[in-house]
Amino acid sequence: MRFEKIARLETTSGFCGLTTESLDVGLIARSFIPEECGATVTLDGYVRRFTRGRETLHLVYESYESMALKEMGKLIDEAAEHFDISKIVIIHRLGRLEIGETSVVISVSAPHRRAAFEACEWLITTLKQRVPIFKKEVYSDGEEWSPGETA
Amino acid sequence: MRFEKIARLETTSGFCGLTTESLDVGLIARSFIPEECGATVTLDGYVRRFTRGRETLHLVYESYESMALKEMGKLIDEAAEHFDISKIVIIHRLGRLEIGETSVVISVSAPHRRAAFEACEWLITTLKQRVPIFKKEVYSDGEEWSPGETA
Amino acid sequence: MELHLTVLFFAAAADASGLRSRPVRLQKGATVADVLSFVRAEYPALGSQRLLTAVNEEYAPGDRLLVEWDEIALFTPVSGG
Amino acid sequence: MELHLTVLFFAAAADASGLRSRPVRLQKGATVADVLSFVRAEYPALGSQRLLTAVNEEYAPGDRLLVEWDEIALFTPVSGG
Repeated sequence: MRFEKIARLETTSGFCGLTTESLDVGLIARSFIPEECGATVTLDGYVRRFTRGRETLHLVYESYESMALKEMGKLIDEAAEHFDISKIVIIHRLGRLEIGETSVVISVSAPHRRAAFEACEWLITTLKQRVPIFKKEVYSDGEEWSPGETA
Repeated sequence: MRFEKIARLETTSGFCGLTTESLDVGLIARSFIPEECGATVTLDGYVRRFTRGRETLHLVYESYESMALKEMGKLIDEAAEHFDISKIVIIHRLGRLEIGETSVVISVSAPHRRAAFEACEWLITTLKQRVPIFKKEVYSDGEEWSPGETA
Repeated sequence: MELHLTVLFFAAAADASGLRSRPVRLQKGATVADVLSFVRAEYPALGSQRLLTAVNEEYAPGDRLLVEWDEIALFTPVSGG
Repeated sequence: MELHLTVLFFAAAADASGLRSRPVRLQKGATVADVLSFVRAEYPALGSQRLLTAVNEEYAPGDRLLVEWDEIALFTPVSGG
């Protein structure tokens, strides 16, 4: 993963990005090590082989990229307002992904771990509800756009 | 970080280890990508510059290693019993650590992210209460063994 | 007077319309709901599936009044993560 | 009859005793609490600090009865993470 291949948006509390390159969880998790912090909580979401009993061959993610970046930026700002955290990074992958490949990484650094856990979980839940990214599941017997998680 | 330099204990639900080498968060986070899982939550704990208003120069961790490995193994088994998770890795670093260096990584893979967040937070909280590892804070004006978190 | 609008389609909405984007002209005073009615009539394959709407990269409700050169995006519920 | 025991000291307890480990002989029937009394008497620098106790790598309470060759570990509250 090269950071220069990522469409990025910076905010005062971190940054978000979209890329078709494979994601490096460790690199993202360690983007920020603020001196006032002692913990970073990182969510690594990846492609599951089985969804609702069907076997996935691979996934394809597409996105309304300009709006998705703005929405991810808003999530960062809202999380920074609601939780006592220092920095947030959200990177989502686009294009074709194989089983086990990382689709999204959300990393939250905080002075105290409780806030990092809470913010990270809120961010992934809200990202799945709001950010215009779309997952197509390709099965052995067909393909379909995922219905997503209900809000 | 080389996995062969780690004193390890394997359990049916993952493994734990102690090492004096620097920890690679990404490598640990991706130790297991179970096919039934879609998410891994990883806690990266690192050395804060300021603790209770004093500036830390560096830390030294020591441990009752044989017992610490057993206790970490028990934490993994207990978490696997109480939470719907698939795999857990806990690696703690020992020896001298500089500001910003990772002291502990706890990584939990689960079919659903909720259980991964819960188990990861329970594991770090319980590790801090139970596992015989000891942190010495070295300040500019002296040093002291950390009192730890009260249970 | 007519408004010059652009409509963007994503994911299932793009598959159903066969398009990624197209220009649309509607009367001044048109709303997001009018765009939806227009595209549902033009592309019956969209069926009755629920569509989310955004104007100029921000979510917008059906009663949002459109102005010249607005860009309206249509997509089914999101499924990132 | 006397028991052959080994006592291990960690962290602040090691600093206070100046030792990492030492053999201790106590009468049969001795408990973890007896080991604590013994070392607190031998090493006044331990003061009144709270000490956790383990026998053979498992936490053990004060009334735990010791047997030949038991290894007793003493340490102040843990602070890993």
